[in-house]
Amino acid sequence: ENKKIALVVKALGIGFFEAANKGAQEAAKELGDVEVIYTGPTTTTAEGQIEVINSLIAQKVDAIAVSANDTDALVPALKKAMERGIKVISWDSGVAKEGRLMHLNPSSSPLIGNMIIKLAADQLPDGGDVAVLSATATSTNQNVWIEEMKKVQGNYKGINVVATVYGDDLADKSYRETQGLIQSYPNLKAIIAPTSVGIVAAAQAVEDAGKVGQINVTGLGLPSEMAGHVKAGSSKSFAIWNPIDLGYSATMIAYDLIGGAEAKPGAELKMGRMGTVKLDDNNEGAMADPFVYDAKNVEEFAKIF
Amino acid sequence: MAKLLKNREILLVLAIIALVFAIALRFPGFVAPANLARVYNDTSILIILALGQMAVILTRCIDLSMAANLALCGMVAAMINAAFPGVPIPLVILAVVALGAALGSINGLLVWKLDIPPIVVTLGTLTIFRGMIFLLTNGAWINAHQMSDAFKALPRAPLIGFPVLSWLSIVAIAAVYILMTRTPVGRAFFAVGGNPHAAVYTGIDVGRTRFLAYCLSGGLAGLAGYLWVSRYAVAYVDIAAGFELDIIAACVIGGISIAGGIGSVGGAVLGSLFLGVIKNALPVINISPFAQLAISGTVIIIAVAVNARTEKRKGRVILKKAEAV
Amino acid sequence: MAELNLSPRVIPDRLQSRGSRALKSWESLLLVVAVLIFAINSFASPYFLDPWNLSDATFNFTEKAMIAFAMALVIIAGEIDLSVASIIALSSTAMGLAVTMGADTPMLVVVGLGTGLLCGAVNGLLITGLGLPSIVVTIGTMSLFRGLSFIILGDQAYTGYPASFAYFGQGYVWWVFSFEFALFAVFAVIYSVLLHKTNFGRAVYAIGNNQTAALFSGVRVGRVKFILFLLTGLMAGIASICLTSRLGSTRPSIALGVELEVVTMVVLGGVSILGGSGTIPGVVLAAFIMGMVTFGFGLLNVPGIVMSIFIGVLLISVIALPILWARARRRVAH
Amino acid sequence: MKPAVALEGISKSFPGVKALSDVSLALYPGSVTALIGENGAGKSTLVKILTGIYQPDGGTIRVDGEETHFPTALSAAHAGVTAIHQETVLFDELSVAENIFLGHAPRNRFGLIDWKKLNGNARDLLRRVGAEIDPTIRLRDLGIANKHMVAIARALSIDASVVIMDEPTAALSHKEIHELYELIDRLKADGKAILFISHKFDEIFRIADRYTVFRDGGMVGEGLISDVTQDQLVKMMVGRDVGQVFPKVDVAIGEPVLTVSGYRHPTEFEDINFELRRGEILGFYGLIGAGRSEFMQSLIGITRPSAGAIKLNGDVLVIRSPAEAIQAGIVYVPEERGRQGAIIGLPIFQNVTLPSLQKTSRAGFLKLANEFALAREYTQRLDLRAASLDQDVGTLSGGNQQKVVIAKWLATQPKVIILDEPTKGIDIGSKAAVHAFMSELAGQGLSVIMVSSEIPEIMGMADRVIVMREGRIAGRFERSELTAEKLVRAAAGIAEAA
Ligand SMILES: Nc1ncnc2c1ncn2[C@@H]1O[C@H](COP(=O)(O)OP(=O)(O)OP(=O)(O)O)[C@@H](O)[C@H]1O
Ligand SMILES: Nc1ncnc2c1ncn2[C@@H]1O[C@H](COP(=O)(O)OP(=O)(O)OP(=O)(O)O)[C@@H](O)[C@H]1O
Ligand SMILES: [Mg+2]
Ligand SMILES: [Mg+2]
Repeated sequence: ENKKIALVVKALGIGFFEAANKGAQEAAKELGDVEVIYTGPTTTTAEGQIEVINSLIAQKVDAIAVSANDTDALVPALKKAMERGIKVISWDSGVAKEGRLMHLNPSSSPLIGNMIIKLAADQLPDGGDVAVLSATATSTNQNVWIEEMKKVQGNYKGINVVATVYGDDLADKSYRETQGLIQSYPNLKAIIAPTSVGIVAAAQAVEDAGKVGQINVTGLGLPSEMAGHVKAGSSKSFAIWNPIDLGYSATMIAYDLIGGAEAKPGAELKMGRMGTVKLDDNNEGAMADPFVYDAKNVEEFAKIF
Repeated sequence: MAKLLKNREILLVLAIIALVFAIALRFPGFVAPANLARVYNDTSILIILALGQMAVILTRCIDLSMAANLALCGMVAAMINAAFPGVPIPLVILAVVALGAALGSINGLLVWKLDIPPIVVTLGTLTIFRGMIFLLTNGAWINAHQMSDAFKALPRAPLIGFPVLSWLSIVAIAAVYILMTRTPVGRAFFAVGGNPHAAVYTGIDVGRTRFLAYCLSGGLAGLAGYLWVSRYAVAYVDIAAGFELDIIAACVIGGISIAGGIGSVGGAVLGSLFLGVIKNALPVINISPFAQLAISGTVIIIAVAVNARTEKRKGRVILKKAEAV
Repeated sequence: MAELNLSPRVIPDRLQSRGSRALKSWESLLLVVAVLIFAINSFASPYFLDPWNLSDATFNFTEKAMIAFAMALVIIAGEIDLSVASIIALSSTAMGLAVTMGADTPMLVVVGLGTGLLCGAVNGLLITGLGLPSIVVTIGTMSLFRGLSFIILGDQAYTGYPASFAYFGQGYVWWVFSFEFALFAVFAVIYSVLLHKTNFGRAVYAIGNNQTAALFSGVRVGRVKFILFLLTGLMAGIASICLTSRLGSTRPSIALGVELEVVTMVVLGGVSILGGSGTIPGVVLAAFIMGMVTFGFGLLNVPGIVMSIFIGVLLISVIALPILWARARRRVAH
Repeated sequence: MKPAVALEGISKSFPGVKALSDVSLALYPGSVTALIGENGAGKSTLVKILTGIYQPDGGTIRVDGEETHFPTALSAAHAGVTAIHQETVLFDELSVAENIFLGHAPRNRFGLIDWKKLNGNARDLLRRVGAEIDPTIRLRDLGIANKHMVAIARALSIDASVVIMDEPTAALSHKEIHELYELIDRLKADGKAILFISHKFDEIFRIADRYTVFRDGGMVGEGLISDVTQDQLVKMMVGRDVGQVFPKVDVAIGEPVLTVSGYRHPTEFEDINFELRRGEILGFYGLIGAGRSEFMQSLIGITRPSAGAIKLNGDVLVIRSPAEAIQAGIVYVPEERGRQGAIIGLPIFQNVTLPSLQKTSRAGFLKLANEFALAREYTQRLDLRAASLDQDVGTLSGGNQQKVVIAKWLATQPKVIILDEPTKGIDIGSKAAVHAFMSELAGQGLSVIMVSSEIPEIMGMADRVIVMREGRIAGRFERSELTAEKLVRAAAGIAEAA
């Protein structure tokens, strides 16, 4: 009998999650007795994810690995799943502690927070104004990263964060918000967009405004979506962890838990070729460092994800 | 000029001017001609869509599927371009305009031949069109690097000082204006919405007129689909999600009566510009992003209230004495 | 008198018996559809016919259906309320705010219902007081109400609802019957009686068919409409309590897009979007149909958007088929 | 003589009704044919078939001897058939000129509408029908009579050989009616074939050359007007003798019931004072647009007066809504049946009981048996023709709808009833029934206000008459001193001949 592991994503059709699914399928093949159910709502809403989770509970899957649209709202549904014997973990975007056995961070939030501001600062030896273009005001991970970024801001002399705006992960809104930033801050030197939708829109807006070379767009993005903008020069570099590895690792951890491993502070869970993850006091663990892409390597990765 | 614009429209023009100057007080750069041109350019797509919605609303119908139609056509345009980068862009545009009109004609046919209420039809096709994008692509995105440079460049290309996008919307305004004021079909839109019963007696085919209005709104949505996708250089299932409400709001602010029969091209354009100015201004005058939604809601409510006031029947005056006053 | 009415004609009360009319009604068509979907679901997935699974599935529609009952009345009266989802958000935000100020569960219920009623009153005043078209007003308040919760909450979330508050969205009355489902059933009965058995319900139909004539006939049109918007506000408040309790947290984006699903449910239930006709049993059936479709597709892991295509097609075809059928029959008859 | 249009064996059914069965009708150039029949006899249905709005189930239409079909209103117009319909079917939001030319507007050489020419042509046409209206103003700014003149101008904007008029004078007053007669004479002289539908016999005998009578969807007689008398026509129409149309009985008039003093409104009316006594029928006469309906509606709380007081049986009353008026025992039967009276979409019995639900229900819950009983009683007394009480009022003919509307307010058992044009558009048999009922009610002590623009009705039924002109009372007459001339003079504001 195959073990059923559900990979629940924020929304179907997002390149990042499609890549994670690739990794999950790779893990399933490697494990042999696992069937991965790749599912999620069509729009990034908590209610949509709850409906999906309810139908997974009904199907009596063995494990659910979820990237949550809302930290808290999924908790009751996931608790119910755990009561019915389903192993629940979160990955990428976490749920509150009561709603899962463990959470797999793609990387550690402090590392990411530091990375995004460092990417901007590296291009600005003399400092200057930078602005943040985030996703929705409610997305968990962006908010944590921005918080972490602000903690280490002091380490980068002359870097001045002038604004944080929200593009809601909508291309047109992000575009317009970027236009607004360019307007309001004539001395803007960099835009940090820690979201794969936002960074693309921001780069496009910078190109359309004729500001290539003056404003550098950086943050977190997918190589395939950013390759064109790196080539156009609107983005010098950006970072992302490898989503394939993330999907792979989440599946492996879920399998380990089904097999009887226990998720408790200090425990080490197996992640196949990615090694192991060590859980902290919050039952959270980090997979790996974010990886930086620039003109030298982006083309190569654009073919993969 | 005064003859061209009705009372309500003059009011709107004044409101827009006041708004622009209020913004300029906090951010002087906003009134720079280049910036105003940019705001217009940013509003062009909304204007094109509002023109189509206006025609539909005039016939006492509504098209909730416009944004979904836009998304589907935009996706198809992107797919054509990604698969056959060699196809000339005007041909791509022609194809999606035709596709949009065809999708609009589905709405039109259901309303015409089966007499299903428009709001139900377009509520249904709204989900169906979006779903079709998902079925076409399996949810995958089409990104900038998959589109040809020519595809992305067209709306931005400058032409006598303005981007082609702006010019396209100006052409659309002129064409729809002539259609509405100088052709029998355009007048039929007003007649059908003003009094569908009487339209039958006048020899106007009510269903067919509505069908044509839906074809127009569909075709314009198709055009907007290409423009949207090429401008933002990305296509996915959810582009312009919820935009149908902006389009309707623009029409309502522009004084187009939701009950049909009353409205004008000027109103649709001004209503769109009003929304466009607000949308563009909020980020630059540093209003909390969280307040934007509440502000646009309030604006819509004020706009209908004001419109209702100016539309309010003066009342038939019977007393001779009162007439003189 | 007598000599004038030489041949007073006796007009029968009814030509068709109530039974034969019920048989030809929309509701019986929906019932057939519902039974079909139930049968197909039972075949398609081994997990469908499980009491607990079916019970879980009811959460797909109970909250929306409760709003749909009030919405049905609003639509029958010829109006519409598109702001219900935003009222849910604002009520939920108000409850979250109350929690931070130390409110207990009964207080939270009062706050949730109160906010709903208040929003309903705002809609009602704008629509009946100023005489504005409801579709536009509620598009406006839809942005306004949700916008207010964004202003209050920003990027924060309210959590930390008291444990006893969880009962409304997660509690069970008896065996597999959840509190929400029981509430749904009770409201189904209340609204059926209100619409079909009372003077108020008759007034709603009269307004929907001819508002001016209803006014001349002594129907207090403004008051009835105002009450209807209060009711949708109240039901949205109740739905908000259930949903907030079920999620255990509040964010301003809660219940996004629910208004279209509610309207779809009402229309699928046979309520004429133009006003003047429709029944509550129809809406109840439509709620079950939509819930079962969502759940059935979910069990097969079909993406939500495919379900919405299905609902879209269902919506149009359920309305179109009887029309086509009648046409075909007329053609045969000729 | 060859008919301009001939209908042969035309049939038309609606679900549950056979509106026309095997009727034939011929219209001759230069001649006016009157089409008469009870409400629901099928007259308007025939008009709609002749103008391409309805398709007949069977039968043929011949124009100038050639068989034709009219699939749309446009094709009938092209074949030279034009009509003034029973309802004014125009567009409030469009200009007068466009209303006249919609669908056949003059175009320039690019195929675009030529507005200048359009306005010019409209001005000429309006002058021809004798209406001084600026063609560029919006239709909604016109009074009801002028709107009807626009409808007439529209009918004449099509160069037609056949002109149909379905109750054209129902919405017109004295002056316009005379202009219309002259217009018909001119059309006749031009060789047009005219079909004229009316319930008013004086009109028919004034202008018609031939007549055709319909009963229950079939043709029961035709011939030359000069060969028949009114009584013969009525008998053909109704199938029996009608008796008196104005069965006025003398009732002992009692004490004042309703006292209105100092009623005024900033723009609609002022200085309205009168008393209404028990058992009295008080007529309100005036030209259309004199402000009678506006004033009556302010009595029941539709519009708010700016000053004035009402006393009912000596007690001061404040009425803010029709509901309060009904509760107090004052009811108003409105003139616009379609908009204010009938609730199309609801069955007959629910229409009748709507204002009386308090009485038929218990604690706010409906009691259907009571409703049917009440509806049955009142509809039978008014001789309603319907298949069942559960039938949608929308499927009734205009006249029968009017009966349902009257029944609706009578069923509330009021103290004062205001009837606004109660017999507008209803046939002579029904008229007699309504009048008889009115008399009977007065006899039982009810007080009646009857607003009417028909002089015979006012003279036949009223105990006292108040004439209104331009929002003011322009004359008061006792029954004994009533003459048609006095009424017309007061209403038009022409000084009494010295
Ligand atoms: N659209 C319709 N649907 C159903 N029945 C109709 C329709 N139109 C007319 N009828 C029915 O057809 C019959 C003839 O109606 P029609 O309007 O022709 O009468 P009419 O002679 O013009 O009466 P009136 O003097 O009241 O205007 C009536 O019984 C009426 O109820
Ligand atoms: N300009 C107009 N626009 C719309 N409706 C009008 C207009 N003029 C008259 N009417 C209609 O005619 C009715 C006339 O009512 P009003 O009180 O002014 O006059 P009246 O003396 O009652 O004349 P009538 O013989 O028409 O009843 C109004 O209720 C309205 O329905
Ligand atoms: Mg008629
Ligand atoms: Mg009147």
